Amino acid sequence: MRGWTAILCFLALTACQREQRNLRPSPARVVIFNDAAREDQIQPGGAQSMPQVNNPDEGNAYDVSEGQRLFDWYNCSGCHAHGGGGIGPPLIKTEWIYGGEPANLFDTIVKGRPNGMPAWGGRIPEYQVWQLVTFIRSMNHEEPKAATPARPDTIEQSPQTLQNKANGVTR
Amino acid sequence: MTPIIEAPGETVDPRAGTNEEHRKKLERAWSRPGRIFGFFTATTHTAIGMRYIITAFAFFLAGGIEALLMRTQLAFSNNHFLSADRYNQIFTTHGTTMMFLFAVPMMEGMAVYLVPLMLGTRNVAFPRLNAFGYYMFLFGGLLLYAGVLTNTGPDVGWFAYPPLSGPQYSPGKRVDIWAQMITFTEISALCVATELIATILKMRAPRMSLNRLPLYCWSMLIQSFMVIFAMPAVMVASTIMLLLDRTVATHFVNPAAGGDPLLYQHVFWFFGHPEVYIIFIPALGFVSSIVEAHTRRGVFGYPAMVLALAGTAFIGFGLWVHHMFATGLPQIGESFFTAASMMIAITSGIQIFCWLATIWTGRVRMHTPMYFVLGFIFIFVMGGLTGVMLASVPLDWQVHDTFFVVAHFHYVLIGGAVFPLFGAFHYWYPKMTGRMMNETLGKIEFWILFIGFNMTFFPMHILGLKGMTRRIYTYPPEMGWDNANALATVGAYIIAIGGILFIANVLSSRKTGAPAGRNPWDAGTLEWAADSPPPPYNFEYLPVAAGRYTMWAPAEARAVVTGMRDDRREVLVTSIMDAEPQHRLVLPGSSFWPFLTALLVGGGFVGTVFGFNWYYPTAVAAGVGLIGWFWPKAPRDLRP
Amino acid sequence: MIQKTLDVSELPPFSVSNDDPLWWGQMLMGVIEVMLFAIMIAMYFYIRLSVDMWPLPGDQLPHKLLPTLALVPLALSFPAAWVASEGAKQDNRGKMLAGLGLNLALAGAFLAMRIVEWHSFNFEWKADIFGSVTWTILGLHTADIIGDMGFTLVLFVIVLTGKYAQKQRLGVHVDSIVWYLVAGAWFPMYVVIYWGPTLVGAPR
Amino acid sequence: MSGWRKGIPGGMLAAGVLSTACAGHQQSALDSAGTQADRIESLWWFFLAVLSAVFVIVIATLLVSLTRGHRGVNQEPLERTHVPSEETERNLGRTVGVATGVTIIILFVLLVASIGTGKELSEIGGKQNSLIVEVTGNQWWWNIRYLSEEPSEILTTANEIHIPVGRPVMIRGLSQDVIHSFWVPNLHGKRDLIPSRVTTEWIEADHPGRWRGQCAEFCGLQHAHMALWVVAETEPQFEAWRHAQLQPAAAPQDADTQRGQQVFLNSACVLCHTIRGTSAAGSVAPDLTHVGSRLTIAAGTLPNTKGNIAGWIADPQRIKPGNHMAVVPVKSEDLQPLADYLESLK
Repeated sequence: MRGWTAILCFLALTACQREQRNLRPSPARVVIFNDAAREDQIQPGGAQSMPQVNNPDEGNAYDVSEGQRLFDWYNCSGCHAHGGGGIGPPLIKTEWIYGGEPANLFDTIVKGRPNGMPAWGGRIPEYQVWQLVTFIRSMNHEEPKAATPARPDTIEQSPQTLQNKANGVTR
Repeated sequence: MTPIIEAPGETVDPRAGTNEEHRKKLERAWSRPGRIFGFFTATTHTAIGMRYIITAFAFFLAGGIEALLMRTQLAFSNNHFLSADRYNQIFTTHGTTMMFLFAVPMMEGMAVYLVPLMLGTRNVAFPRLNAFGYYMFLFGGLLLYAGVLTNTGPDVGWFAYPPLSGPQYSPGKRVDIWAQMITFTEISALCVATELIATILKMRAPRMSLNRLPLYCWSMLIQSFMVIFAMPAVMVASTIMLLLDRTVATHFVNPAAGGDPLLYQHVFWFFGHPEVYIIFIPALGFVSSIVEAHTRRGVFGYPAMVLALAGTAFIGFGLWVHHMFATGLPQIGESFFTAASMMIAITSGIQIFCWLATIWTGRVRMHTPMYFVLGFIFIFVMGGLTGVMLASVPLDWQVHDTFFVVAHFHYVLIGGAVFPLFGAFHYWYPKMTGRMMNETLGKIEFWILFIGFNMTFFPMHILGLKGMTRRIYTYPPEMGWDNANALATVGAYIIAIGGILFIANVLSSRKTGAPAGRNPWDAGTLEWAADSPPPPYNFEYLPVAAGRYTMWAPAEARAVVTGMRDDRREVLVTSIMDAEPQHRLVLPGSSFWPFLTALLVGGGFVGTVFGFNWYYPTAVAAGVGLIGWFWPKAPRDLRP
Repeated sequence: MIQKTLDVSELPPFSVSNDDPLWWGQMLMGVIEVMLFAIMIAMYFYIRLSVDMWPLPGDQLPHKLLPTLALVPLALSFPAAWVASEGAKQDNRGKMLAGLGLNLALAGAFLAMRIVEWHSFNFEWKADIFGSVTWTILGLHTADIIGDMGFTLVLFVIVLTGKYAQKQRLGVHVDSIVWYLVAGAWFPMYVVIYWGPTLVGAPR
Repeated sequence: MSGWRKGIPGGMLAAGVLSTACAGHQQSALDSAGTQADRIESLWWFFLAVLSAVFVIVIATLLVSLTRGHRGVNQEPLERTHVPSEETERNLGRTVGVATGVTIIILFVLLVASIGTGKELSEIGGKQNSLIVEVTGNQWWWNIRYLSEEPSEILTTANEIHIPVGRPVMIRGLSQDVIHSFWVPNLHGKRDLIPSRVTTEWIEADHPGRWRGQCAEFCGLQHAHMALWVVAETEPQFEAWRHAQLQPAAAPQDADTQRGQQVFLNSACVLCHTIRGTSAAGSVAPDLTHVGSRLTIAAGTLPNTKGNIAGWIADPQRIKPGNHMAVVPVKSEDLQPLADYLESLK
């Protein structure tokens, strides 16, 4: 009997962050933490210390997939395409204008940025912002592979294939 | 033709020494090493078969608990006993468990145990493959339940239709675990099918020509061929289409890139429909065996029975589309599949008629196994008739994916497979343990199960017609479904009581049951010639078949095989049609490699849930395991 | 008591032939493989018929030259496998070694040509359904070829070291059966993959 | 209404339990209200009658065979040899042969009946004057569009289909995400809605009424809460409804609903929902232009009352956990005006 209890405890511990599904997100509230991320940290003068803000959805498969849906629903792809960029800057990259940490991305979505990025704070709930942040990070392989869907149900081809097709050549 | 002669003296085979010495030598040759390490080296079919049976029964209990949870949730409208997410995981796990971890492995396990005994041989043709198959099944089941207990249980139904099960709509590893669990159980089923076919075709007792093969062995032969043709399809569906889409972004089920969700359905049901017959054809074999022993005559119409079995298997591959009538296929195709689906009623009908004819002219003894057979006929005929309704396209449009279908397939699968299985447990229990089960308790079990079953599932027919769809976790009160659901839930608990009584009977009879002796039912087939329970070598002298029912043949017509060596694991290989002895065959002994290989391959497969690259080390590990498995220990010359 | 007996002590304790249950087992494993490929081919045509253009826009048909040339070593490997299996039946070590060795070399050549050929594809398996189904069929078959080559290699080593007896000879015999099925299955798949798009529907 | 239904003695088999489950006829295959469902129901009673008879005969034979006592049939020889006499076997063979023949005939009759009904069903519809309704399955609601040659006549609504009695309606099935199945049992059988495919089905109500339908293919978390209503009306009523639905949303009439509109337009609602006549033009959630006129909200989950609307907005994830309606930050004092406004959108 003790053996079984031990096994069950062990299994409960291994019930990992990736598989949790929070279907009742905390009541809708919007927190714009003003100092969470600063634009000037990538400006001359170097980064200032910033309060540590953790992404509550880090590594969670359900939130990545919700973020993917919201990215479409809120028409983020209208400007950013499927991460490749268009009117807005591409989201698959290594260089971020306003910082690529979860807190920076959260700040960017909530406050908006010059040249067209609208402020979503106060319009969409905080938990959805985090889901979007998580999805955007997953596009850059910054979320665990096991939590990231291999592909969406759309035509999405790798840059290499697109290039091959465009050139019409055979390697 | 090897002639049958009379033994020269007192002992059957002077070369073997006295019977006592002979038994001792056989015992030494066929026993596995003791203790814990030795446990994992077992390769005798009785040991492996018993493990299959016990493991599959444990999964049956798990599936039963899931069923009770579901029934509790559905007992009345707007119930909040289970959340939607939990309910979806539970019904998927219930279906998956019952199909892949209970029904098929249980049938395989019974066959692994019984077929070599019925054929009068000492083991299956590939004993180590047999052990490997068992461990793969066990690991697959553990993988699924590890997922369930860590909130990673699959939640897309046991059929896992894409796009719902695809990468976009099923985040996390829930579906991957399901898909890879299928691979485990498929490998296990294919191992058993392969070795059963080879055993039945090549290792029958001398003179057991094909037209003397017991009907149960026929049913397993046919079922094994079905496994071989059907299981690759589900591997294509789950392991290739679904898992590759989910892990390496192929587009098999992605409609936007030319893939087709309906293609998955076609491939899945090309497996899924024969799967039903894979479960239920062995049960027909149980029924024939029980009916023969309890009417004290051979089943009427043996050739018709065999042809009907084969026909069922053949037609079974031609009617998968009746699971897809609602997808809007061309009408002409639908008519064809309606006709094919109805044809299956002809072959099933023939078997029912033959059993009725057997009972009509036999001398019926009403023991518990016979009760279960009669219950089977009652329930299965009703399930078959609702099946005829489902074959009709217009009716199917109304009742498809409703509780009517739930009722139908529980009538067919519980009535058609579980009732015969319980009959078979009662029937072969004395062979497996050496003791009889309690008859009174057995009959009480039967009545409780029978009443509980009908109480649970009959109302579901009406619920389905009244519009209750499948796989819903709750329903509003104004639908008028409350009463029938409440009745079904009560019935489910009654079934549970029956199950508990059965377990109590099994456990208590092991100690208190009356000693059975070799042939307590006075049955005709060869498994009753072995001791109860059978020693690891089954028979001290391999029997020679004397007609379809050797045990009913007069003593002067029976014979045994002599000249087999008893210091190594020898069996006899006979010809396919007439079972003339061709050569002796030395089977491998106990081995740790099947377990080790299964561990390596299984571990690798678990890895592939998380990434495709795990296939490479898995392949290497499988290679290492197989080389170790087959590497010659010493240059063995097989002297005669 | 008088007991009737059937004496089998004169029968041999092994048989390197199609009478052995192992031959049946391998044959059935082969049937499973062939069934898998048959379903893949059925899938290929199902998908082909459900789209207007094949291959899908942007994809180029695989070149036919190299895979066609690769059929030559593959076809030659059949007699090699046959020599090995005859050698096994006759207990002729030289014949077994020659057959197995030749089989390995030819299969290796075939495999090398196939891997070279992969570099000429302009489509990935994650490009679209054409890429997915083509790569999957090739991948599955390649896995089978490699698997059986491993099997053959192990037997070759066993026969070379002389650590073999009837069981291993039987292994050589059934290895040939597996090879016939695995290599033979390639021919219809070759037609489907390389000629199918040209023969069925308009070529582009 | 079918003649068969009256001809069969109460559906012998079903009678007992039917009585316990007789409430609720608004979603039932046994209470047909349309031409198609009627045909299927007739076929059903025919099958039930024939197959019930078969069942009774088989079980009766089984019981008789058990009670025969097995006296007449060469008891002693059977005991000794386990083989009945040849004559017995011959007679049995003949009986089994006849039974098999009868089975084949019965199945053939059923097959013909089934295919005949299928053919009839495929021939109904396609008539002049028909209506085309496009139903798009979404996780977990139905988008409804009435198609028309005239772009101005195209009408969008959700989770509720109004149809004129006696006019054939083509349901054009699409799916936005996973496979769903459109099923209104009182009118017709089900038809799957499959992404990247178009499926069609004809329905035709033969009397006015309201029937419930439900998604019949498992489509994920809230599959249980994906219902819709079909309202069959007389032609004039239907035309009036259609005309009203084509209008843009009613402007708010009082301060309270005006405030509600402001709340709606200034919150996340507009990202997903459309209210024609306002700036709200989201396209991924149900069109709310005339939400107040519908019978239910949240795809048949709740009756359409002001309280339910407010409760739904305040915490949709409690009512339908996991659904795609965001938990939108609405201040508690704004909730009542918002619900008032939505309710006013008749």
